[in-house]
Amino acid sequence: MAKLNMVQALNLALRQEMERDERVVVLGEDVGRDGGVFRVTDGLIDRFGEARVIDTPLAESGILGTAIGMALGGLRPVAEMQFCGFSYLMFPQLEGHASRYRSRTHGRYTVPLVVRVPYGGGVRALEHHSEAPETFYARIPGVKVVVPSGPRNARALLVSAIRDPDPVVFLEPKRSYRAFREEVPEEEETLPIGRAQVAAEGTDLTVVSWGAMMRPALQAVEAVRQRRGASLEVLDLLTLAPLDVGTLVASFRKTGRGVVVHEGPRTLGPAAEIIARVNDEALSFLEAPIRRVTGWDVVTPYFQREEAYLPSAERIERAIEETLDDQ
Amino acid sequence: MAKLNMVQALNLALRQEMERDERVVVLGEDVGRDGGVFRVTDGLIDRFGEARVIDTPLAESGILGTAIGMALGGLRPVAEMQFCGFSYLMFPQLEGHASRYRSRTHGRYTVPLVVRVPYGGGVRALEHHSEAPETFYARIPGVKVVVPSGPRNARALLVSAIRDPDPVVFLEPKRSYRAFREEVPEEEETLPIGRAQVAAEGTDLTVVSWGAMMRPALQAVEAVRQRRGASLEVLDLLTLAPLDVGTLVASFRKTGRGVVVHEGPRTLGPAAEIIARVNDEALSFLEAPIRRVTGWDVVTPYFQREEAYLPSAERIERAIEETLDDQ
Amino acid sequence: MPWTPLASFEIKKLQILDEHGNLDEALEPRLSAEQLLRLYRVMSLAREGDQRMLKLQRQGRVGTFGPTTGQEAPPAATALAMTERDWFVGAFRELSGMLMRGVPLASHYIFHNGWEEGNVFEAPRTLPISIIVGAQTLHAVGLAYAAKLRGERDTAAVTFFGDGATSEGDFHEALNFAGVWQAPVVFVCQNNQWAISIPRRRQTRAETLAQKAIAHGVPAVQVDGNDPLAVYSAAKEALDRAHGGGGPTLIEAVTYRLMMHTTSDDPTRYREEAEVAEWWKRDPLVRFRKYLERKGLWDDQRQAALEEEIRREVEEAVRALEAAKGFPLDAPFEHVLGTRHEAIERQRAEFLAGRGEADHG
Amino acid sequence: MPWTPLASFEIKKLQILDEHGNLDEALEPRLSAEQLLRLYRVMSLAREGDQRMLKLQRQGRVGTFGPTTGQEAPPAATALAMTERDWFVGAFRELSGMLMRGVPLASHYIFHNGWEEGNVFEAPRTLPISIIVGAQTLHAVGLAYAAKLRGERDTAAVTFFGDGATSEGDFHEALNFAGVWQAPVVFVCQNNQWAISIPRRRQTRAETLAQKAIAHGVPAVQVDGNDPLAVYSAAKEALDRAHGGGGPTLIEAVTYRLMMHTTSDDPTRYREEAEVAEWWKRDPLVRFRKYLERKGLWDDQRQAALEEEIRREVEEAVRALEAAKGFPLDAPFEHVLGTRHEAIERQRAEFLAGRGEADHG
Ligand SMILES: Cc1ncc(C[n+]2csc(CCOP(=O)(O)OP(=O)(O)O)c2C)c(N)n1
Ligand SMILES: Cc1ncc(C[n+]2csc(CCOP(=O)(O)OP(=O)(O)O)c2C)c(N)n1
Ligand SMILES: [Mg+2]
Ligand SMILES: [Mg+2]
Repeated sequence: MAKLNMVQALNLALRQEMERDERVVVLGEDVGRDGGVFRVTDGLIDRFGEARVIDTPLAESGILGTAIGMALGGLRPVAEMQFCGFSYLMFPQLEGHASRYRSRTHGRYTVPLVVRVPYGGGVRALEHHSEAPETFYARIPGVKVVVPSGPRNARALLVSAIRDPDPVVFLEPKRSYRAFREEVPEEEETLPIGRAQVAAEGTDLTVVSWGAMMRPALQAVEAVRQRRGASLEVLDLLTLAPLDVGTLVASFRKTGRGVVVHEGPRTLGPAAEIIARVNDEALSFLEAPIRRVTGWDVVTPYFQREEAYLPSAERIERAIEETLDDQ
Repeated sequence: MAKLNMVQALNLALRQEMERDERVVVLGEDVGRDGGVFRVTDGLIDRFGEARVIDTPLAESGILGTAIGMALGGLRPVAEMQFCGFSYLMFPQLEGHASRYRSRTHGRYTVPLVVRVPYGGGVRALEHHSEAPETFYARIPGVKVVVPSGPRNARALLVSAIRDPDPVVFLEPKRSYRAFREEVPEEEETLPIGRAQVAAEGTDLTVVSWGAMMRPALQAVEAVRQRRGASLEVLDLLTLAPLDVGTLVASFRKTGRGVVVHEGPRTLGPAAEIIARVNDEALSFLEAPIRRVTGWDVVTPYFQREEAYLPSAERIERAIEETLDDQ
Repeated sequence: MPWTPLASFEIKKLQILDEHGNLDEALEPRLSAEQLLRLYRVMSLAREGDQRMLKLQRQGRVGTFGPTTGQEAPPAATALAMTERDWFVGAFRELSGMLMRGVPLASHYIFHNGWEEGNVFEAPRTLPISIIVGAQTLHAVGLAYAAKLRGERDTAAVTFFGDGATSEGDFHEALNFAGVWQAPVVFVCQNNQWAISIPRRRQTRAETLAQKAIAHGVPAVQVDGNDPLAVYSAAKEALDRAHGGGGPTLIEAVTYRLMMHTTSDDPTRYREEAEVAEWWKRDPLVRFRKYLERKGLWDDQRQAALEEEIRREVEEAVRALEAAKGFPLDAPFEHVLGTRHEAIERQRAEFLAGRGEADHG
Repeated sequence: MPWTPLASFEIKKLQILDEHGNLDEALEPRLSAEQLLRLYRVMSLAREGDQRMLKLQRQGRVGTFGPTTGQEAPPAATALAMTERDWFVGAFRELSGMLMRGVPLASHYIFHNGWEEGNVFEAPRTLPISIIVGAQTLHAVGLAYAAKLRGERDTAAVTFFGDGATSEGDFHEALNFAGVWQAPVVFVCQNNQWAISIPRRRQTRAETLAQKAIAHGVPAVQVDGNDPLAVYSAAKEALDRAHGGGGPTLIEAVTYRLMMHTTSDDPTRYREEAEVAEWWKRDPLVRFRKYLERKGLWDDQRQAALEEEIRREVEEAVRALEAAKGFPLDAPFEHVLGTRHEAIERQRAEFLAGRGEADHG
């Protein structure tokens, strides 16, 4: 098994799926000759040609809108938005059409496509390059939202997303692109969309996170575990829509305490929905308010202030401690 | 005092603000000669001329993008999106610029504007005409979201929104446009943005809603009150962003039980954030899970199925009863 | 050398059959009698189906809709030039074209009566009505790209939209992608002079809508949209070019919306009756009937027979509309995703339980 | 009559000073020595400030940025033609124009070092850098509309954007609104041949970018963007038209991005060094210097003095950059809304408390 970083793992998934299924095409700004600004599509154009690895004009609505047409026409497009902050330009096509052809025609026409979106902070980028837009996409019925947290699950989830019959927004935590490597098998691997993973089992408190925040979350968990021997459960959501309510609720019923960690603003972030689901089905098990360690309700600051604003292992640690200490 | 419906009340607000402040301009599709497809801008063009009541080309991003420029240039634009389902086309301009000029320039440039959006279901309309997009807008830091529930508060809130220094998304529940009339004084009235109203006081349970859902909510409350003499508090949020957390939390601390009602899908709807705020600050007061009476996590159905999918007084009633009965 | 001419462009207009029925024989397309009669029949059915629907709407038997009366030629004549392998990607004012493609009139009624079931029809490669102005043009470009990639030389995508749609960014992105990709797309603009209350001249400063294609290096032509022969010829030429690998074309079909924008609209607020009356004189049906008569293909008797036939067909559609009810209420849960998920299924159960109780209570 | 020519269009190109320094005297704009020297000085400062910034970036002293080397003429010469009453609405490759407007080089550095504080400068009616490609063009149209409504005849809005931006829907919506409103806007496209890795010919099938204005009934011209005199003349003419109530103009300035797209980019992946070398020969600074020399306004001595002066100015900007730190961490809470709200203030308090603890712990 090769040790790959997330960029390489995603590239592997694309390459293998394009080899396996000639309906798979890749399109977006600079995905061809340049190999994508993060190099996720590196080398694909040489292997599969310009017709299947499409350098598009600079227009995000155009990219998703034509990808919808390609999907209706029997292809399996994988579109790239160059950065999260520009992905909103494709929102109307996603909400208005990609998410609706199936329901509009009761399944006669469907739109199996993937929109890859590098997202989140931590790479000292310009304005609009560091947003965490999970809510905007997870709130659209008819759309699936997937967020890998490491090279291996990134590869497996991207394969599943490409084969999925529905439009999938695939959020790639860009801070994790090259942060670490994992063994990724050359042989095919998939992971089910709509299922969370228990990254660590525990009984005292549940930490829920996904994407790039999994690493500080796990660090914080380790620190608290060492310091006070607490038994901490950690969930890696992997899919934000549809939510794996079963796994979430089961964990909170067991632990009765929790911390949810995400980068985007607190108001209407995914943590709110998680808390609401626990309220629905496990309120009587709760021993303390679930804490939210999230971005703040401010415009994403430029990079000098970014680290101060992103959830850190320290903030998570503190929230875990406070939640454990709550009477 | 004249008895006005909401359309007339909004028209009064626009007329008076345009008279009072020549910086106020109205723009959008069909807002001029036609007076808007709902007639909210009726007669304004005759009074204020084509230069201040602007029939634009058919382009929503263009409407908001130019409104941003007008606001930067010292005007106070009130833009109309013809229907909620088309408002997403202005989302990138709202998220990327209207919400950000202030923070981007630390207040040197600001964007005081209003985007009026007729929203919600119940008028037997075509696809894309009945959505409830609160979350998408309330989730954007730097944007205020206001939702009136009746003619009088609609007029007062629209006046406040026009005078507000920030971009305000003003969601008009179109089902309430002509549903009922209220006394609306000719003299100026405003209402503070960011404050909820206690529509009825009570101690057993809190019902939270806004917009068109206030009426079935109040009906349901009345029915339950009559049937079992329960003391029910009702909050009309009026502003969805920034949320009036103080009023919300105070009410839940008092009642310990609640039902939140809204039209949009359940997942990541405003009810989730309300529940999360209660979790943050009033969890120990909660005697039962807060119930959500909301739209479902499906694509808004065409109008034959619409009534079955919208929260009804019966559904709200049942949720109140169940929540009161919860042990 | 300092002021160098770089590029020049011209937009031309095509008319073959004028409003008095005069024909330019040199340009007359070679259509068989069967094709001509089919075109006339479909346009007539669209007209009658549309007018009947207006009554249905006033009786509350269907919801809001946008009448197509007066605009029968561009969609129908274009669809006549298409094959089953071509994609039909319309907006919301292409009833005649959808009928030509084989969409049942009843489906149109059922759709406008608020049932998604009205979108489930067998007509080949024909997408349902698209409400968001301009958005569908991009889908056509994607469909065309897919066909080209797969080497389906017989397939093009034809997309329709209004004069107002040419102001939306999506329309320009579609033209531009089609130009760069040399995708087999035919863009048909139904310039009916109005976008609700906004007249054509306030929609854009451009003298023609055809010239919008110049921005994207795409050939374009304006045609008399009430002349079915001109529309057919332009569409056929554009389709031949597309099938032959020659890329996209924009056709601006100049026509007129004789009725209100939709049944919720009151056009007397913003336009003169005199203008409408002027356009009634250019009615495509009258003109085309004269043409058929001169060719010896038509007479009063056949007209009477056709009217009777159409009346029956429309009545049948109305009956189908009345019969179309009682569809499963929980279909939105069934079709929101292509895979089953617990969270959705539990909501469906909650929904159904609630309906059950509500029905009893 | 069946094939009627409806409209025709021509796009012309303007060049006054060619790459060898040859001048077309008939077209030479009447600029004072002071204006010409200011233009040369600003362009030289932009070049040196840009090159210095590349080093700063490699040292980690500023973040990612898009170098402007080679594109000094279009923004600077356009800004020279503007007055303080005109609005400057740029994208992100207009350093020379911002300097001409009076934006301190230090602000540019501070902005690119990740501080919003870099956007807080006194330069009149000059908006900060706009990253979302194409979006700012609409703001310019709104600004122009506001000026027109208020009867400010001396005010136009000038907006800049790249070749890639012409593919975005917003750009077309902006041109169209400006056309319909006859708003006083000058659209300046810096066609630098590349949008990251996408060459101009794959961005659009159109032969020129100027012709995109034809879609919207807006006059347009192409100019040699490395010829400051041509840019100035075209901009002046467009501004005069705008101020005179004549509406918008599109100027396509043909230039070249001599460096990488941004400091994160590796252009060797997608373009030939030979092409870049070819464009270095058309360096606007070299050409303009020759012109000044021939006019007797410049010589080696003055050049040496200017270089020294600029070196000092750049050093000062670097010092200001180094000094720009320790800004209040909670500024984002201060500036998210223009009114105070409990929910926000409580988060601010939570944020500050957390920082305090973190600093101690
Ligand atoms: C994106 C969008 N904005 C607004 C509307 C509301 N609307 C429906 S049709 C219409 C006018 C369309 O004009 P045009 O494109 O000329 O088509 P026509 O109705 O004349 O056939 C408008 C504004 C819409 N459906 N979609
Ligand atoms: C809407 C949007 N999409 C994508 C990007 C990422 N991006 C930044 S610059 C750029 C290319 C711009 O090309 P062009 O308009 O020619 O300007 P240039 O960079 O050449 O000056 C891209 C794709 C962006 N900033 N905004
Ligand atoms: Mg029209
Ligand atoms: Mg460029």
